[in-house]
Amino acid sequence: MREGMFRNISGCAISGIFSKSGKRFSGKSIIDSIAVMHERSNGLGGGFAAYGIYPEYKDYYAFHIFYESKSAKKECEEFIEEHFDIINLSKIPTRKVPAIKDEPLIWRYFVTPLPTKLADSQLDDKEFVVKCVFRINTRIDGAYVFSSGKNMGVFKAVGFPEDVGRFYRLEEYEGYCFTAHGRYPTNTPGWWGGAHPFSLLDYTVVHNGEISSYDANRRTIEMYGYKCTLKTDTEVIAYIFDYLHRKIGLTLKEICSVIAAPFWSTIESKPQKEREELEYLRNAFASLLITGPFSIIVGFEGGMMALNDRLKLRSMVCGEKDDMFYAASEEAAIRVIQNDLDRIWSPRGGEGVIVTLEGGKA
Amino acid sequence: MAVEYIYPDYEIVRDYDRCIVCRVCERQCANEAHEYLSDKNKMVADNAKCVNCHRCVSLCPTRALKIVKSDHTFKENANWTGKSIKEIYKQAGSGGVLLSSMGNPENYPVYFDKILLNASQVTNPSIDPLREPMETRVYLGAKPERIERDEKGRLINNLKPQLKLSMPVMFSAMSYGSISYNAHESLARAATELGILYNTGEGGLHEDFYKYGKNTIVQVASGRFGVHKKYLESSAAIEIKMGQGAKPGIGGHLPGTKVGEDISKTRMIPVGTDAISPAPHHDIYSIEDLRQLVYSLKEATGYTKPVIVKIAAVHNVALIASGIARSGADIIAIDGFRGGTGAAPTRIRDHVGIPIELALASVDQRLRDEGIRNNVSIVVAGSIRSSADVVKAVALGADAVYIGTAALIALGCHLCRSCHTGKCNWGIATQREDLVKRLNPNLGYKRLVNLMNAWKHEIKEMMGGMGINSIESLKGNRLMLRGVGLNEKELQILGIKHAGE
Amino acid sequence: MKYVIIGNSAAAVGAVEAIRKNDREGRIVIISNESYHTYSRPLISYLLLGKTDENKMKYRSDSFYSENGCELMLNKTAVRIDPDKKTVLLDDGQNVSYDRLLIATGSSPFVPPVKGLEKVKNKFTFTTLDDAKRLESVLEENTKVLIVGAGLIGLKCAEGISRKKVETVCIDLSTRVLSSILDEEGSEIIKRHLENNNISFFLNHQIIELSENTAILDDNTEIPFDVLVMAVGVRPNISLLKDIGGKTNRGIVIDERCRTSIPDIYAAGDCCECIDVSSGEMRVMALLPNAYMQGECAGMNMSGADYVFDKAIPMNAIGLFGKHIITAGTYAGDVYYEADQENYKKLFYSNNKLNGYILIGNIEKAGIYTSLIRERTPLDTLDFDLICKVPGLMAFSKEERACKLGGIA
Amino acid sequence: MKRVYVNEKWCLGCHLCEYYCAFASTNEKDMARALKDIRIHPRIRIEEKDGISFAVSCRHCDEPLCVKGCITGALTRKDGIITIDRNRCIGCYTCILSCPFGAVSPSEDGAIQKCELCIKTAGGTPKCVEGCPNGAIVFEERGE
Repeated sequence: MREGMFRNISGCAISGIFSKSGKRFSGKSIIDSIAVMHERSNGLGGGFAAYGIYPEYKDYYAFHIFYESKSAKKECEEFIEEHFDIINLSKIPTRKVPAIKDEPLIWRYFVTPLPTKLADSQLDDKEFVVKCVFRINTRIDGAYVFSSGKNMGVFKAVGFPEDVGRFYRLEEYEGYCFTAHGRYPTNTPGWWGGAHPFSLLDYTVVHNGEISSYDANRRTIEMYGYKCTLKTDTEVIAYIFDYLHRKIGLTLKEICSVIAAPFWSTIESKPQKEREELEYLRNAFASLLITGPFSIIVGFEGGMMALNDRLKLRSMVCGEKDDMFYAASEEAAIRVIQNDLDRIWSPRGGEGVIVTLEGGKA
Repeated sequence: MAVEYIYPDYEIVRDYDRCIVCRVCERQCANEAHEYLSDKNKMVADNAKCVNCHRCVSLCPTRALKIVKSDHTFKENANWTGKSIKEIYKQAGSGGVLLSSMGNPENYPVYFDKILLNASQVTNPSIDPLREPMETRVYLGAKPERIERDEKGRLINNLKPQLKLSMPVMFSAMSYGSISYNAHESLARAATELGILYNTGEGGLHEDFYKYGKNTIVQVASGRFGVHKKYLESSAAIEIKMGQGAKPGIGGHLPGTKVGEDISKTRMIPVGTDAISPAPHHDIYSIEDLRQLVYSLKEATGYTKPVIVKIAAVHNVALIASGIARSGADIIAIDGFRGGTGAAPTRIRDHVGIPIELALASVDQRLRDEGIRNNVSIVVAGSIRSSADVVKAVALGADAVYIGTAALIALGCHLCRSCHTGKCNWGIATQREDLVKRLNPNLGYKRLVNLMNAWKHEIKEMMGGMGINSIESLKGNRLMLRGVGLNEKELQILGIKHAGE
Repeated sequence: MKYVIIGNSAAAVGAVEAIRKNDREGRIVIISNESYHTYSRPLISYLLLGKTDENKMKYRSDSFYSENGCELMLNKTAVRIDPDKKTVLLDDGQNVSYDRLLIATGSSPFVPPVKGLEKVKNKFTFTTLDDAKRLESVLEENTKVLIVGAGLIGLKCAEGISRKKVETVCIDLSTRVLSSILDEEGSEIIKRHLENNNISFFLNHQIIELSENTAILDDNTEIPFDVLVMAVGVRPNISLLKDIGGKTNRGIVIDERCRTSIPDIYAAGDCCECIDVSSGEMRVMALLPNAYMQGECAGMNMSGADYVFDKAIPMNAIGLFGKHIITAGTYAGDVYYEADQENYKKLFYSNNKLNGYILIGNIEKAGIYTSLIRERTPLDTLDFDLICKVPGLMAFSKEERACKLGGIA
Repeated sequence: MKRVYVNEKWCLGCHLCEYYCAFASTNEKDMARALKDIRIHPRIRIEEKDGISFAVSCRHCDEPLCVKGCITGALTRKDGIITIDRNRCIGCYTCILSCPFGAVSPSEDGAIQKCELCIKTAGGTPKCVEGCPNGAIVFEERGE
């Protein structure tokens, strides 16, 4: 049994740090933060997303890929070469950590779509990348692309998150945003690809919770060409974000009004314009409403969003200090890295807290 | 001929110790099964006239009556059942097609009864509907493929006409003619109070009920009875009836005896004439023709109302539905083979069509596979008997359900399946004035409202148990379902796992 | 405000109850020449019959006066009214002042002058509780009672005393019994019924001379008796008003607000006469229901309301030895007639109106006929053929029924 | 005040109101035992003719002629409900003479009988209303 063969249900810890000024900082803080919530994980998965870490390759898609075998690697690389110009490839640097075992081959590629292939596909380059990622993940046995955005990367493994961080030498990276996840799956396949964050392009999702709308959401999002290979809530949420943000063009705030839509009674109490808009969003994208407990931190190029389900059935705290923004499952996970906060609060259910870089992209 | 004598199916049992000779049974039986013997000051009954509608049983103030199934029996066996034998006697006598009412009674699988629901434990909290909001509102109609914004970047409402329902249940098509004025009024008023919709069926709309238009679906069927501009305009939505679950491939027939003044006016046919709906629409011989009618109706109403296309669940229903989803229809209604009817040829009712559960599952999946599920809403009908059936249907992928028989039962129908006689003792499937008045809509509509509110409570309970607080998160959420006692193929079609998996 | 009521029967009670609807404060003084709590006069025959007792005869509960704040002056007779000073002089010499005065003095039995009447030792009238008590005290089994008058009072008396197994003979100048409320055929039915109950009649006769125990009739028939009851009729007590120049005929004349011709003096009950709407004529209608309703009307107007009672008609409900008679209105016009062994019905109508009716035996739903008379209902607004046969609401229009039964105005 | 209202549109002429009324005035728990082999004398009566039927019972008038005319004071109106003190009633039938609805009737024991809204027998919920299968008889407050 491995992830993707059945639906995986889990509880978790999440944390995120964001510098609004775009100032890059070391990955050490996010490890410290997630480590505090050790008890929320059970060693069966941890991971990080880091933004702004590849400034020298910021125009190229950074593919992070797990290989279970050399033959898988060979097959995959052939596919990549067929569709992309590979600017750089290397093993992702790791260090030996006793708690992290059975690691697959972990490779990184900086790529850009081959212009001829892209033109032939009649797709924009992002959609082209998405199609290729799905192709690898569904067709090439033993290969799994777990990160595919620009100037960002996902680092994940089976293990406690702090061990995973050390394993990937995360403290050696500098970025303007990090998110982290410690996993407590209630059934345990223990596959590296199943750890969080889940990502597609530059969208990453770390998630604590279990969404009861899962299959409704999954069957809907699959209609739009997404393949839910992992059968995890997080994967579905990531795809929904990608769909609504990138494909449909909703703003993050509007997305919050879809996936954590206000109750009808709340909508009806709003002024007419707002009411109509909320009603429209809820109706038009009804099947993308996510119910059940969740707290998520979504990372994307130039921004981060923290969101709770509309009943706030999972904990989540946000904090601010100067240009730094923090979000975590527990207050302690913020305090451990910044005790002197300007503000700390618990966002209401369904109320997305969105932070973006001042002046746009990094 | 002696062979034509068939022993009555039911026997009226009277407890003479309890009978106070109030004669209510006698007054209330339109079949005249009860008789008062004045010389003996005693009530007697003629079992042959009894249709087992329970009117007398229900009204007997001393509970002196009961109806039992006759234990009189043929020398039947598993092959030659009493029913088969009797039907042959009847047909050998009459030379005619056998007629029946209400839904398919035969022992085919009821898939709803082989599907179980999930509930949350530990990893995900169940939600208490008494403490937390629990939403059952649904909108029916096509959803947009893309958003549009105005010059200021604000979202533009580009939704096609939608139907707003407070819960995913509507009253299905039952024509004025097949059911009574008071039954229609009950349905119309209940729909209005509940914030759902009822359906006129193919018999037009009585002018008195135009005021319930916001909660009315008007039907356009092959007979086109009572279809005119005002009829279309008075509605919230228009339904093209292509087929009916109880009698796929068959038209309708309202006997002239039921076509009185009011019905004649409403249907726009002469008093006393038979109202015959042809089997097909004579202007629809292909999917293109359907598309033309869909757009004709939209054109006629200024594109302000959703158009529903109702079909019977038949073998290649998924394919048909796919065609309809591309025809411009906003909603597809699928009627399973257990759906009710005022009258249908027995063989058709009992042997044609497929179960709604399978039809729904395959249509929903097919439309998703084709990426057009959001083009249309799916409404299913054909024996939704309880809130659990509603929840299962929604989880299989339905946007809403239609209930017909359940609504009639709420109004007093006792499923005696004698609608075709026109002597409904409960004032539902009759046009006889003295019988029609037995259904007081002031009580009838309240019973419908009660039933729906009860179901709504139950739906909320079940949703809450699953950790879902809004019905849209239940729609198509097949992981919430598990099959029991189903084979691989059935599970595959239903798109659900077996219990224990 | 001080209200003074002379009289203590139905009209007085009606007035008190009405006054208290409008005025909880004003003083109410009731002057009665009897010694009793208000009682129902028509019940005296039932008292003799044993169907009621002195306690149950009380027309209102024991707490009636206290609950309604009434000052009761028993055993006092009003002698004279001074309308200028607005006082009433009593027989004991005291003056009772009033702001509004109601004369509810009722009526007194009329005793015709008969030669030798003074010789009769056991002679009675039959209108008051004291009358009944005195009469009862002299009755024994086989006592011969001669009742003069075969009207309501006489016959009810006959029924009342029948319990004592007395021998009753009834004599009347009229050719018929109950001549004031029945037609000939009706009278005959009742007469036969009474005779079957051992009452003997000498009709179309009068007494020309009395001795202590014998009456001699105009045909020289001698009728022995032990007890003589004079029940010829009653006369309204009008003198209080007549004496001060108020307008009177047979009774005190009142208008539809129960006002007399003298300011602040009202009158109600058996002492009055007013319009009988069934005939349009002024009449004395000495009936308890009318008395109450006139009293009520007077009380309402005395206490400041504007209230009209203009629906008085003659009407009677009477039972004699198990036979019930209900009659109302005036017996004039065309006749609907129906009769069998047990029952007798006559309806009198003209000019699209029901004027009166007589029911004997089956009296069910008689009130529906009464209302047609009272309300002067145009008969063409209902199914008159049907209502003649069966009194009921079925004869009215659907709309009228919806109004009556559905509270839909 | 709450009154019994009758809507002939919904009256089926089933006469159940009469039986429930008759039952209410007995002290039996079981209608069969109460009314078996008995000719009932209900306080509510159906009038019917040519397919029209309706029940008639005391309207509890605001200006009750029966109470005003009652020679014994046995009929009284309290809190809007007109009741009969059968102990005081001597059966003179003046109320039958007075009632414009024909809603007062003689009874077997000589006293009159009329609807008292079941306040003495069934705790004030009129049994005719409960027994009416079609809502033709209702007990409710209506603006008048």
